Order: sequence, then C-alpha cells, then structure tokens
Amino acid sequence: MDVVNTDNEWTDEELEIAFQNKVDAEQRIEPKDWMPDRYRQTLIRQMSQHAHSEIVGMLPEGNWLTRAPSLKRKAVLMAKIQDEGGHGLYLYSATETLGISRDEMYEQLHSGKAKYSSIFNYPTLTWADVGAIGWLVDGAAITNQIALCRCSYGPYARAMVKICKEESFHQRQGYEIMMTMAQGTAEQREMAQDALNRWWWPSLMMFGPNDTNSPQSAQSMKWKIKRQSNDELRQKFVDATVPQAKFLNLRIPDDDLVWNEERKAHDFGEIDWVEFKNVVKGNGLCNRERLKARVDAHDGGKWVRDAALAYANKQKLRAVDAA
Amino acid sequence: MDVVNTDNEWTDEELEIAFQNKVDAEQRIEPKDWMPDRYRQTLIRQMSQHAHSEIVGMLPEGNWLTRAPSLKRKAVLMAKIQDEGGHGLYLYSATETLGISRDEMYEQLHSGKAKYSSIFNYPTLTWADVGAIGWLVDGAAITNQIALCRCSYGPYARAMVKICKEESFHQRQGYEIMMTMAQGTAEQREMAQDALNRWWWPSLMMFGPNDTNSPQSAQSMKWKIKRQSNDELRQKFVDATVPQAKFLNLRIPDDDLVWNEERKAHDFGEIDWVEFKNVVKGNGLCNRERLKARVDAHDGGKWVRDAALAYANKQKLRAVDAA
Amino acid sequence: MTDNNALFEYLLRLGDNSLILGQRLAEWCGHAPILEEELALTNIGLDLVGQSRLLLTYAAEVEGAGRDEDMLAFHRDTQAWRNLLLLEQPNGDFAKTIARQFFFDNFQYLQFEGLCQSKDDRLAAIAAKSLKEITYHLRHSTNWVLRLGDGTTESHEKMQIAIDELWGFLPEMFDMDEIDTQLLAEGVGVDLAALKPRWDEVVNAVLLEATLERPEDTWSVRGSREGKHSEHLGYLLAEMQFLQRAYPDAKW
Amino acid sequence: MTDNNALFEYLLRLGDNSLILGQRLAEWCGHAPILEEELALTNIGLDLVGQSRLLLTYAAEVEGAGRDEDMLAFHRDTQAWRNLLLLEQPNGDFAKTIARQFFFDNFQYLQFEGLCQSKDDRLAAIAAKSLKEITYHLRHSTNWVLRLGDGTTESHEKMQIAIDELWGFLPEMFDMDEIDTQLLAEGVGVDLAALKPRWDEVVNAVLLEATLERPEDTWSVRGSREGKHSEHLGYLLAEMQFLQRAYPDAKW
Repeated sequence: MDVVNTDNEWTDEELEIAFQNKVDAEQRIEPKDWMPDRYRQTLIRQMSQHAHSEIVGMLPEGNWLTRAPSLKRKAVLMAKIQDEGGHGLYLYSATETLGISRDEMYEQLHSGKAKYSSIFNYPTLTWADVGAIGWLVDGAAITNQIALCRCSYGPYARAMVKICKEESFHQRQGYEIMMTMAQGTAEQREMAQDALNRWWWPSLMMFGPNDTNSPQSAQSMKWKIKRQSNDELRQKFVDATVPQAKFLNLRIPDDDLVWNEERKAHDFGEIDWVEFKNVVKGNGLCNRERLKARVDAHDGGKWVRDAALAYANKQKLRAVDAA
Repeated sequence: MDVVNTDNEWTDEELEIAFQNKVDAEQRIEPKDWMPDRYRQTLIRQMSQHAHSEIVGMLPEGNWLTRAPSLKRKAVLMAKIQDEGGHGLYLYSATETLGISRDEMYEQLHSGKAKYSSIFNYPTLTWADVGAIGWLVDGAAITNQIALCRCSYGPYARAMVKICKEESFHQRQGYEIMMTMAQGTAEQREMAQDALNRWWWPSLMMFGPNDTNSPQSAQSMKWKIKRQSNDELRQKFVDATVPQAKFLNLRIPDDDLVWNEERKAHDFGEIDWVEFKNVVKGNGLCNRERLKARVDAHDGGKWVRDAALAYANKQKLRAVDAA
Repeated sequence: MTDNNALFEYLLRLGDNSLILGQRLAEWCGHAPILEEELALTNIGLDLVGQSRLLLTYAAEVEGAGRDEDMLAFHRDTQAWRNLLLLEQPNGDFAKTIARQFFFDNFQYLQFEGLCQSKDDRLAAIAAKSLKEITYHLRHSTNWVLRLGDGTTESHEKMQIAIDELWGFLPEMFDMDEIDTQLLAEGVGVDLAALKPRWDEVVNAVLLEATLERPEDTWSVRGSREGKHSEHLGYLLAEMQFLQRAYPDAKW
Repeated sequence: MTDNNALFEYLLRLGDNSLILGQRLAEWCGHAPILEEELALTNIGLDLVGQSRLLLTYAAEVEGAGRDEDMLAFHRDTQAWRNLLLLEQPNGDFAKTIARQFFFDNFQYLQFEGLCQSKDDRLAAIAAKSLKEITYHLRHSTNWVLRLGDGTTESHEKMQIAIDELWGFLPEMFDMDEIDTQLLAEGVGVDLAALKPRWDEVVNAVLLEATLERPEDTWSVRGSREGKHSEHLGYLLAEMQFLQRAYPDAKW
C-alpha cells in the first residue's frame, strides 16, 4: 500500500481490504475484529431472523405437544422443542456479539421489522405435520446450515456446527414419524401424504428466491456469509429428499419432478412465488397468530421479568449491606 | 279489636294480625300489601337463593354442553340451560317485588352473603351426571316447588307454577338420559350407576335439615311460605324415585332403604349431615369455581353493561334533540 | 364429481358453518356479561345447532353412505370440515364474539334468503325456516355492534379491535369454487360473490352508525373449503367429539 | 384386594401425578415469560413425562392385563385417574404455575426420598433416578417463589393470590388411605402423613423469606384417590387423548 498513515490508523478503505483479504484466506472474523458496517448489518438481519425462526418455530410443533399420540412421542417432541428454544438462545447470544441486544431483537420481531421463516405461518393440522416438519423443514434447514458452518463470521459458524448436530437428529425423528404413519392405517397414510402435499413446496421456498432474483446473494457470497447459492442448496435438498419419499412410498406433489441423468440431479417444477409472497405479506393462515403468541408471551411476562430484576437488585443491596 | 286508632292508621300489631288472618284464609299476599318485615326478609332470602341456584345451576350442566354426545342431546341440553336462565330471570324479577334490586342480590351472591343450593358444588364428571342432575336434582327441586305453588306470596307462587311445568319436562329428559345409559354398554351402565351413587345423597340433602333440626321451619309454615315440612317432602321424593331407579335396574346407594308396609313409605338411611355442612362451608370440589365463574362473568362483563347504558343514554338524548 | 357429491359437499358447508358457530356460542354458557345476554347467546346457539341438524341429516342422506348427522358431527377430523375459518375463531371477548356473529349473520341472511329460492325443495324449506331465526340473530348482533361501537370509549376500542382482528377472514365467505358454480348453474345454490355489494352496504351503514371504522383490506386468509383450517379447529373438535370418539360403540 | 392390585393402584397414583403435571407444563410451550424459563418449564415437563413412563409401564406390568403405558395414559376416562387434584388445576398465570410446582416439588421430593428406601427394588430405582430431577425442580420453583414473592408489589400480590387459591388442594397430598397404609406396612410405600412436618418446615421457611403469608387452613378438598376430580381434568384428557381415541387401531 502506498498510503502512509502517520497516526498508525487505517482508513476505512484499508480496513475493508484487509477484511476481505482475511475472508478470502478463509480466516474467521471474530466479534472484536473490524468489519464493514454492511457486513455487520447483514449478519444481524440474517442471524436474528434465524434466532426468531427457532423461537417461532416452536409454536407449530407445540400445537401438538399436548395431543401427541403416545408418551414416547410426547417426550421426544418436548425434547425437540426444548432444543429449538436452546438454539434460539444460542443464536441470540451469537447475534449479540454484533452489538445488538436481545430486547432490541425482540422489538424488531414484535414490530414486524424483523422476519422469521415464513414456513411457520402454515398451520399444523394433523400429527403427520409434526413428522413432515421434522423431515422436510428441518431437512431444508440443515441443508442451509451445513453450508453456514463455514460462514466467515466465527460465532455464527460455531453456532451452526452445534445446531446442525441436533437438527439432523430431529430430522431423523421426523422421518421416523412419517415412516410409522406411511406404514400405518389407511387414515394415517392419508395424513402422511397430505402433510407431504402441504409442506413440500413451502420447504423448497425456504431456500429463498431463485439465484437470478437474489441480488443480495452476490455480496453475501463474496463475504463468505453464504457459501452456496439458493438454487444449489435447493437442488441438494431435492436430490436428498426424493429417494426418502420414495422409500416411504409417498408421492411428492410435483408433476415435473424427474431424474435428469445428464445433470445427475432432479429436475423439478416452478415454485409458485406469488403464493410465497402472499404468505410473507401476511396472508398465511397463521401469520397473525404466531406473532400474537410471541407478543403476548413477552408482554404478558413483563411483570415476571420485572420481579426477577427487582429481586436481583435487592439481593445485591443485601450483599452490600451484609459486607 | 279494642284499640281505637284515631288517625285511621293501624299499629304494627294490628297489621300483623290482619296479615296472618289473610294468610290463614289462604289469600295471596301481593307486593303492595303490608307484610311483616321478617316475612319480607325470609322471602328475599329464600327467593334470591332460589334465583341464584338457577343461575349457578347452569354451570355443572354447562360443563357438558360442548361435549354432549349427540347433536340432539346438545340441543336439548342447551334448551334446558336456557330455561334455567329464564327461571333465574323470572325469580329475580319476582324477588325485586320485595324491594331489593338484582344488583343487590348479585352482590350478596358474590360476597358469599347469599347462598345457592349446595348441590351445585359437586362436579359433573361424566355425561351420566347430566342425566342424574335432571332426574334427581330437578326431581327434588320439583318436589319442593310443587309445594311452593301454594306459597302465600303471590309472585313467588305464580313463578313456581310456571317453573314447575318446565322442570318436570327437564326431569323426564334427565331420566331418559339415564335410561339410555342404563340400557347401554357396560361402560355406560357403570357411569349411570356411579352418577346415581354420587348424586343420591346430595339430592336428599336438598330438602334441608331434618324437621327436628329446622327451627325456622315453624314460622315459615305459619306464614304459609312453606306448606310441607322438609322430612315430608324428602319422603315424597324418595318414594317417587325408588321405583324409577328400580325400573332402570340401578341400585340406590343406601343399605337401609326398604319399603315399610306399615307406613306405606320407604324407610331410608341417615343423611351424613357432617358431609353436608362440610360442603356448604366451602369444601365441595367446586365451591370456589362456581362462585368465581359468576364473579368473573359479572366483573368481566361490566364494560359491556356500561356500554349498553351509555348507548341507551345517548339514544335518549338524541330523541330529545330530534323532538 | 357427480351431482350427489357436489350437493353433499354444499350441504356440508352450510351445516358445518351452523354447527361450529353454535359450538362456539355454547362455550359462553354461564359466562355471559348479562343474564339476558346469556339467554340470547344460548338461544342463537340453539338455533344454529338446530340448523346444522337439518343440514347434516340431509347431507348424510344425499351421501347415501349410511352416515347420519352424528357421524358427520363427531367422526370427522379437522380437514374434513368445511366451515368458514371465521366461525372457528375463538370467542375472545364479548366484542369479538359479537363481531364474528355480526359479520356472519349478515352473510348468512343473504345466503339463506337466496337459498329460499333453491330448486332443491328440501334445502329451500330449511332455508326458509332458518331465515326467520337469522333475522332475529341479525337484529341482535347489529344492536350490540351499535351499543358497543357507540357506547363507551372502552367498548368502542374493543369493538374496533375485534373488527380489525376478524377482517381478513371475511373475503373467504364470498369465494365461489367449482362446486358453488355448479350448484348455482343448477339453480340449487347461491351466487356468493354477488352477495358482496349488499353485504357491504349493510355492514358499512351499521359501522358508520356505530362510529366504527371499516378496516382496509390489507390481509385475507382462505382455505376452509379444501379443509385447510386454523389450528383452533382441532382443539374445538377434540372437545366436542370426545365422548363419541372415546366410546364408539355407545348410543347416547 | 391382592398385593398386585394395591401396588398397581399405588404406582398409578405416582405415575398419574407426574403425567398430569407434565401435561400442564407442556401447555406453556411457546408462551413462557422468558426464553430461559421456556426451556426450564419444558425441561421439568420432560422429566415428569419421563417419570410417568417408568411408573406407568411398571404399573401396567404389575397389573398384568396386557395394558402398557399408552393404554393407561390414553384410554382411561376421568374417574380412573389418580393424580392429585392440585396437579390438574389450570396453569393460570406464571405465579400460579410456580406455586403449584413449588408445593408439589416439595411434596414429591420427600415422597421420592422415602421411596428410595422402598423394598420394591424397581420402584426404589425409579425413585432414585427421579430424585435427582426433582432436586433441580425444587431449586427452580423455590427460586421463583422467592423472586416473585420478594420482587415487585405486583409479583408479590400475584404470588400471594396463587398460594391462597391452591392452599386447600394441599392437605390431600398427605392423606393415607388403606392402600397407602398397606404398602407402608409392607415396606414398599411411604408414610405420607409423616412427611407433613418436614414439608411445613421447608415451605414455611421459603414463604417467610419470600415475604409471603402462609394462608389459614380454611378449606380443603379431596377425592382424587377415589377418582373424584375437578371438572378441569375432563378437558385435559379430551385434548391429551384425542388421537388415540379417534384412531384406536393406529400405531404412532
């Protein structure tokens, strides 16, 4: 570099070049490192959305917790939902390293400024939906998250490693519910097929817009926040899931789905992005309910948090007095 | 009378004698007639308790309204509960003729000053309980109420005539539920017997203490508020109900129950008055819940009543303005 | 789809609407804000359950599969139900119950008025009988919208919130799918889309008089005719169907 | 009653306690006041469901009638349940949930501590495993009683109301009936009445530190061991058992 910085302070431009060099060298960015503001904001948006999705994602499954059809299933589902809460907690903490508080993130969620995965705006109508969520929704999430394990931001990457392990456990459990039902009574089989019908396309939508319509992706790829494109990940998910559906003897609701020997991959139909946008916009069956559940829990719990704080303060004073 | 009342005003003593003469002559006392204060207070207590019982009595049956086992049963039960509300309304109005407002009566109920029939402090645990309440509780109520049709206070007597007709309809419906269950599956039969076991003794308690322990009864009999003693009415109920139970092939839970050929009546066991008092005192499974349901409905509905009042006042003003 | 299938489906929609709303009203039992209102809500609920019995009995006969009103009411799981999403929404406070009722009463009145002219005599007779009841329901809910909307500040706010919360469930009422279109063509059914202007007129007038704001059309949800319901219906059914499900061999 | 019947009944009481409270805690899912508390309540609920599985499985084996944990959990109607009345009471607000938990944790701790010495090895092993969990539950609920009782004025009031509302459900915990007496004599069961002084001691100390008042013993209800429950249990079961009841032939 030919700019002599007499104060030994780097210009933003220099810092950004150094930052990108580090990223390119596959070195991790850590909280105390300098990072471009847009990198920070992109991560905050993505990570908090991820955290919110874990928390909101407890609701559709929680809808069946009190109605789980066996004690074992109830225990397993409870453990799974607890894991999701743990992931949320972990991701909120990771996001806090970027300089935003959990309260601020909640506020963004509750005001509608921050999003959560739109898939949770669909209702769970039968027990098979719990299986389908585990199998497909967690399956799609893992596909995304495996890529994120190599994300350039250290805390996020580490969170993903930890979370991926548990998620793949969840996915197997979900698949096992589907298998039990697919091999069960006619009614159960019908529920399983119906759940697949309803959750298949929303799962594909989880990977985001097609690459041609994803303007932000290039920058995220350059920063190595994203390591694979939306369409690449979606393809991966489809290729992994089709044989699983076949094994269950269930039909994926896509007439255009076919193995492409040349590409060594499945071709599949066009995603209905109008439907996707419609749900994101607020016209999913559960948009209002999911948000209301979160807001009610938070607002309704204020007196509890106030009490905990007041008690902690009293305890501190007592410790001081005693000293 | 040898007291000359120059102001043409009667003394209380004179009034009371005239009142008792009228009662003795089987003439009805009407709201505008003079009556002894204790007569008024006794009636207010008894009639408001009766009204409260109709309203609180909606709760144990209402507990099964959303779970009624057929659409027909649901409709019939709904109609019955509506009738009970109507009885309550009618009885509150009749009591208001004695110079107490419905709000005052509610306040007495909610503060615990006024009672309702203690039988409603027992829970309805199965659908058979709905049958048992119709058969036994309404049956006991009718036995009481038939006697009250000849009560000296006109508005109360007339209310009883009207109510008795509907109640006997309810009783037949309840009996019919019991019959269906007694002739049903083993589980239904068990539910029917169990309901009889639980409701039999509380129904007998509905007639109040034994005559030997009922000090207020004599005065009520003299005023012809009461026309038959507690024990007479109870005997009547037992004699009417025993053959009904036999017809259902159900066993009344009383080892001492036996036909007494001499008395041409059934002998039956001692009532457990300790249990009775225990429940009245507040140790029934549902005492707190019944009262809470009423208080919550009333307090929670204040804004609705306020709105109705405010709107009515606005409408009045508008009518004035328009004139 | 044969004519019988279409008619069965059509009757199911009508019957399910009445039953699910009747069930929701039954939940108010013992908890209404005024004794007079306790009687009114029960009365309306009773009418609705009565309607559902006529409609589901007819539906079962049309289906001809040996089911009856109770089989249809107590042995169908969530996705087989055809009631409007609006009607399965929880009671909420009294304002929400009234808002739901007001929106539906207005719709059902127009719908059943049309059905009185149905070429299906039995359906026309059921509609004519029900229309008298609905006329009363409509008067009742309209009066309460006025009282609450133009009552106190508190009641006005609650009523406005209730209306806003339910607004997006309403467009579904006027949807016409294949079955609606078919039965309309046959002179059996009603043109639901065509009811909208009249519905708007009455609702707008009442909201205006009640000093309430008609919400913007910012969101809408649909799906009940394909069995896509909100998560509330499952709980309602678990409760409503418990006895029949638990003791399938019993007669009650 | 043979020994097996008594032991079956005894295990049912223990298992039903854990299951019904676990089910109530499951209702909090997604609605807890703090995320950390969401995890804690789910964790405790999970422990309780786990306990119930061990106990009901054992109960079913002792009964020897071909039932299993799920038959016991999903195919018994209200009156066949043996859980304490306290545990089926609705969650109410967070204070009520904590109060219910605190009273029961203290009881269950002492009960299971005793059961660790049971002559029935399997029951003793289950108790020993569970006791570790209960130790955590107890610490958790005790901490919250302190925080809420000695927190803000609002939390103090809510906590006191919760305690008052539940107080009359507590005496039932320490009742000894024939089965309890028999199993105590056999060295299998625990003297529940004898736990009362220690329970009182701990509860009194915590209430005092939390600046809460111990209510007067003005009322008490009982009956769960004879299947006499409050009306809440029926609704809980209708929800919990729906799938098994609706599809009795299915495996899940």
